[in-house]
Amino acid sequence: MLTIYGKTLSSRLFLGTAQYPSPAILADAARASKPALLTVSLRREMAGGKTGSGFWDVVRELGIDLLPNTAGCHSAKEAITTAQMARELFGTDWIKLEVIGHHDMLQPDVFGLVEAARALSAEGFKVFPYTTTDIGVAERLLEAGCEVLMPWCAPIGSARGPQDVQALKSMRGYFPDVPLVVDAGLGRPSHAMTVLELGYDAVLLNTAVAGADDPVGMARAFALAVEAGRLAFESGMLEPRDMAVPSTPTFGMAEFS
Amino acid sequence: MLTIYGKTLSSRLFLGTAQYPSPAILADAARASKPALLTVSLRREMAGGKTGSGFWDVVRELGIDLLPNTAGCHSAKEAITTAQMARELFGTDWIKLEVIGHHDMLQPDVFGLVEAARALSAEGFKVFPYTTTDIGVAERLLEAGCEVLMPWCAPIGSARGPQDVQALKSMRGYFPDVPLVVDAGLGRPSHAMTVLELGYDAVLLNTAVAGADDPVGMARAFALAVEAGRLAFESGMLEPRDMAVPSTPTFGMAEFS
Amino acid sequence: MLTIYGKTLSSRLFLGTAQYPSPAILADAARASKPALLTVSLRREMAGGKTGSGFWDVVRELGIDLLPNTAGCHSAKEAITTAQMARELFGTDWIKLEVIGHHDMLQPDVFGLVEAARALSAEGFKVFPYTTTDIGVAERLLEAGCEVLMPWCAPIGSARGPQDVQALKSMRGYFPDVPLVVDAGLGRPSHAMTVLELGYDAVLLNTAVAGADDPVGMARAFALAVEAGRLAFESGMLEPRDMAVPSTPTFGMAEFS
Amino acid sequence: MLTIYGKTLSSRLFLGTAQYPSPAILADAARASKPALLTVSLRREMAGGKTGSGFWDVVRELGIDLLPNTAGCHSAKEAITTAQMARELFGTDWIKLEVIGHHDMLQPDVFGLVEAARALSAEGFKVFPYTTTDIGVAERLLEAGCEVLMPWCAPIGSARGPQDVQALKSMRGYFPDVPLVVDAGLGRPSHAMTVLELGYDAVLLNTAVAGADDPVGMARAFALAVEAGRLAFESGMLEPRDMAVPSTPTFGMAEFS
Amino acid sequence: MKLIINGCEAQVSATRLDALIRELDHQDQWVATAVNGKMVPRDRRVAHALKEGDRIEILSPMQGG
Amino acid sequence: MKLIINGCEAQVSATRLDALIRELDHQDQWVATAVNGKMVPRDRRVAHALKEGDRIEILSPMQGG
Amino acid sequence: MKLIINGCEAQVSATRLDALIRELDHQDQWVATAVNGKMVPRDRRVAHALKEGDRIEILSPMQGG
Amino acid sequence: MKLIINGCEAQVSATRLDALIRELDHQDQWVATAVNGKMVPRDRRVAHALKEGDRIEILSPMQGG
Repeated sequence: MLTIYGKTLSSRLFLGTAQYPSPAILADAARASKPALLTVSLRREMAGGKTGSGFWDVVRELGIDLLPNTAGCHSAKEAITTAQMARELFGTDWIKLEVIGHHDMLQPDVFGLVEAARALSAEGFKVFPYTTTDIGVAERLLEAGCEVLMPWCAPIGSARGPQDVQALKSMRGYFPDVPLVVDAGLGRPSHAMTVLELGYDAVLLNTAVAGADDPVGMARAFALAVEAGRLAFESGMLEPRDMAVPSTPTFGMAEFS
Repeated sequence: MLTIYGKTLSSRLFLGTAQYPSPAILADAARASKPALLTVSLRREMAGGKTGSGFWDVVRELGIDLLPNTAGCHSAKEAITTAQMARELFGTDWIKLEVIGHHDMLQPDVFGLVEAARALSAEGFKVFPYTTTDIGVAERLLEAGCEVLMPWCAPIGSARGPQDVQALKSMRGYFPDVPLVVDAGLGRPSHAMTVLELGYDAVLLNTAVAGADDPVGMARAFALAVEAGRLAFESGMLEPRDMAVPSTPTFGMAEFS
Repeated sequence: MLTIYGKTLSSRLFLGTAQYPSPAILADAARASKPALLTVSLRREMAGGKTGSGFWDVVRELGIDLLPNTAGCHSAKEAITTAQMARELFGTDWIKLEVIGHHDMLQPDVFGLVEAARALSAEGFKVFPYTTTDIGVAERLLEAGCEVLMPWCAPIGSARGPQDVQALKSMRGYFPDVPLVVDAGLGRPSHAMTVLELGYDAVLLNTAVAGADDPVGMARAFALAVEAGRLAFESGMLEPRDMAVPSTPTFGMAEFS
Repeated sequence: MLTIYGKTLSSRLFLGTAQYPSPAILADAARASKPALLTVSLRREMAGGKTGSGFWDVVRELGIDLLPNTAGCHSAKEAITTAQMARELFGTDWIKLEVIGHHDMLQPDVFGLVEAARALSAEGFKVFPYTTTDIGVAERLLEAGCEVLMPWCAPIGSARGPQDVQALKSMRGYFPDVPLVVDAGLGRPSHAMTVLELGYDAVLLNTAVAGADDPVGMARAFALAVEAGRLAFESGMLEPRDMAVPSTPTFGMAEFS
Repeated sequence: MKLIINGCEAQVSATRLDALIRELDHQDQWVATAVNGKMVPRDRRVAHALKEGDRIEILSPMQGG
Repeated sequence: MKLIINGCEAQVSATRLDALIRELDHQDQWVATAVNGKMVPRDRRVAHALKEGDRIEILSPMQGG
Repeated sequence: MKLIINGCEAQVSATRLDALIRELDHQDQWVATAVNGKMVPRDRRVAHALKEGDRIEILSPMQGG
Repeated sequence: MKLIINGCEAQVSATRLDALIRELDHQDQWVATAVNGKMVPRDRRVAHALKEGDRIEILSPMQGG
């Protein structure tokens, strides 16, 4: 089982709550995939507490642990204040820390990220940093107090899947004991499975499920992929070979000539 | 459900029976993955019907439909005689037709393959041809009477996974209504999942399971991967995009400056 | 130097003559890249010998050896008659043999190809077969009398570059002494260079040059790429490594602490 | 022509001077490839000015501009002092700034890198920072005063070539007017050509040349590859297509049936 | 008194943050609040006096990825 | 006599292939010819008598890849 | 009589294929047989006379991929 | 006086950096120098007095990538 910040998680799938056709479909997708965590955010309240309250009622009914995020924050200061407000609003000190460098790539700003991670860890937050595969940045996040790392494998929402498998392998090899969660860039269940096979501990998804033709079916497919990927990792896969090797024994072949 | 030669199959996984540490582990792997078919072969009987009879008792007890192969045959003539003997021995007219061109690649010999497929179809066999992604060869196999095609995606036992995804896509696109089973070259459950996501109907595995550190766990992982891959295909996956796209809505962001 | 059918070629680039903005640009592209061979075809003569005669005058003036093709032929019979007419018209017994299986992929029909190669070789043609990386097909083409093989690396005009590097490596390794020319699928000079680095002897290009914004500059770029790729192959390249290795010596580092 | 820090460079190839079989072979490789810059370092002087003086005499005779590096420095402080000493010793204010995070990956430490780039730019150095494809880091390096960026494309000495082409494309697209030089990770001339085709301005090489069986031939191959890659970029390459497209016109095909 | 609430100018009668939340008909337990870029926890709203031109942020739960 | 020349019906007066080439104003040395799916070499055109309905192919050099 | 059974020379007394299977102590229903490269079905073994030097293949179920 | 030169203890007679360079038989123009982690430019060596235990770095050109 995967344990982060002393808490044992019920699965290796974290699911985002945005962009679903309806709150009901979000709820069905969550029931179909049983994620360990649901990510949520906070936004300006409009018109008397009615904004997205249908959404909020649905999420509370699901009874799944929440991981608030600081999505859209472009500075450490914004992210810190947003995290403080999220802690009160959602009643949890877990926070998915996003500090975004610039718009078109939604790439983590690693300087703002480390600064915010230090400040929030000092305030007792359990920080889940959205980061890159940069190992030097990862070391500073761990020094700052993070007990989990969430590298991207491709730009957010790009659905491209792992773009640099060597970099993912290096990060896994360099931090054998740190929970590593691939956050962002996954488009297909086979992408999620691939990173689990590499030994990553979990994945965080949103667009790939919410944007599918059938989000509920896709949520289930990802849940199975994550389970199978971990099982494959634990079962010891074959290494690729250059030459072909027969499966059926060649000993004892008949001769009909 | 997948239907081939008028028979509806119970799963999209076909499992080979060779190279397991023991017949007992083969049996456990089959129980853990519930394949629709088990592939078997025939070889020279040694010393009074004792050869591999432990194996044979185990396979019969499993009660799973058998798909005999002509593995190791290097000519149409050998393959035809082997198929005839397999039909009597295993009591089925289903045959996985392998005609191998040369040793080091275990590549199908497409000329011998088409010749043998014609002859065996004429004798009433239900031929499952082990072939390449060559579309012209595939057309001749269909003309010969085959109702399923089993292209490789990499050399047998190489465990490399899909080497030419474009060729697999082209074959799927060109034969939208023919059952296509990827046979040979799969090393990881994510490889199997990838071809199911491309719309392939099933996979045939052996080395990737039998050669795993834990064949039973790996068999289960492949079974889940195949199920999830089909579900993903049916649920309509996102297309990859070049630019990053935010999942969390940016509308209503707070301003703390 | 590369020798095919006893003739030593002046370069490792073969250039197609179709699809250029004008005959003059074709001529400039040929002068800029100095190909060993120019491919040409034959078509129905319209209106009194005027069809494409501007083209034909230009090609003759270039004084480069011609390699007529049988492009567009869908049967051995068509290809054989076309080759016979090409031999008379162009005064050469060299023929690029194309027998195309079906329209949308322009994939070689390996059955028609081998049949036509046998017939034409028997008539004294020097056959340059456009084929796939199928090694069994290649063996039959060599048996038929071919002394060169021209595998595709991707569909004609797709500009995708090598789609299955392992298959190209296997073919090169299996036929160490047969001239191998990659024909079709190259889009960028780096694609051509990659196959030369793998030990392929030459490339045949058309669309990638004729369809470039500046065909003359692109022709030159391909000529340099082919020269550099061969030089790299002969100079013995590094193998990729998993770990990083410093280039600057670490011995004798200063200490400023 | 490529201009960096107001100086127009004679080529798009920068060559390292380490790891050659002999100073004479280094000299021949440099003469064969005509690099715009040679990278050098400084180390503890042993035994009366004799250390590597054969090397130093050879490098001076070549008369090629030098780019000293701070290879092996693990902190901004070390890198700054090394740069100051290099400026005096080599008589140039150009410096290839390396601040390495940890040994086994030789990955840039982006925090130390930006700190050192700020300090050195303030002292009037012309900094060539060895960095990653992280766009936020790149923006800080430009703010610090850098007028060129040198991202890796794979770990130093790995010879793997571009590992994340999307990331390289994003960086090029995000900084259209900044000279971008790929430093580290290139193994084959086709790798260098690929990044030039993507619009990168130059490459810096060492191991791929010095470690080749024939460093002189390989140096020449890289020089041609860089020239051809730039020419291809400027000549407007075809985009890859999914479907096959004929090069030879199909209009006017004969009918022999 | 005139305030800037979630980026929009508004004329309100409330003089303390807790009163403002009520005046705007928000559910006290489902909003988080910040004044002039600093968070004001729920239990401090009652004590938090508002000044002309204060920039108020009132945030509530929303979908997130 | 009516022939099918390069896929199109045509009424011609020539009775032999070499005459047909001249009648169609083709350059003898820059065309290759086939009748009813079989090649007719240049030096045999003079001897090749045409029959009503013959399918004639007259091909010339063209761009190729 | 001397036969080549599964590639090895053997001296046997059986003169028909069904007898040979018994003589070799094989389980009749779990072997398939071929003589001189041609399959001999189970029900024809009794009628199949063996000749000096016949090449006999006796095959049984085996692992396969 | 005892110094640490390029990481090794050494007993020297020179009391200034320029003299040390000469005493060690280095070519003045092809070395760069640092004392206790700070660079000492060539033109300041003459004025730079050495102290017992100073850590001296004397660097020269070397291959680099």
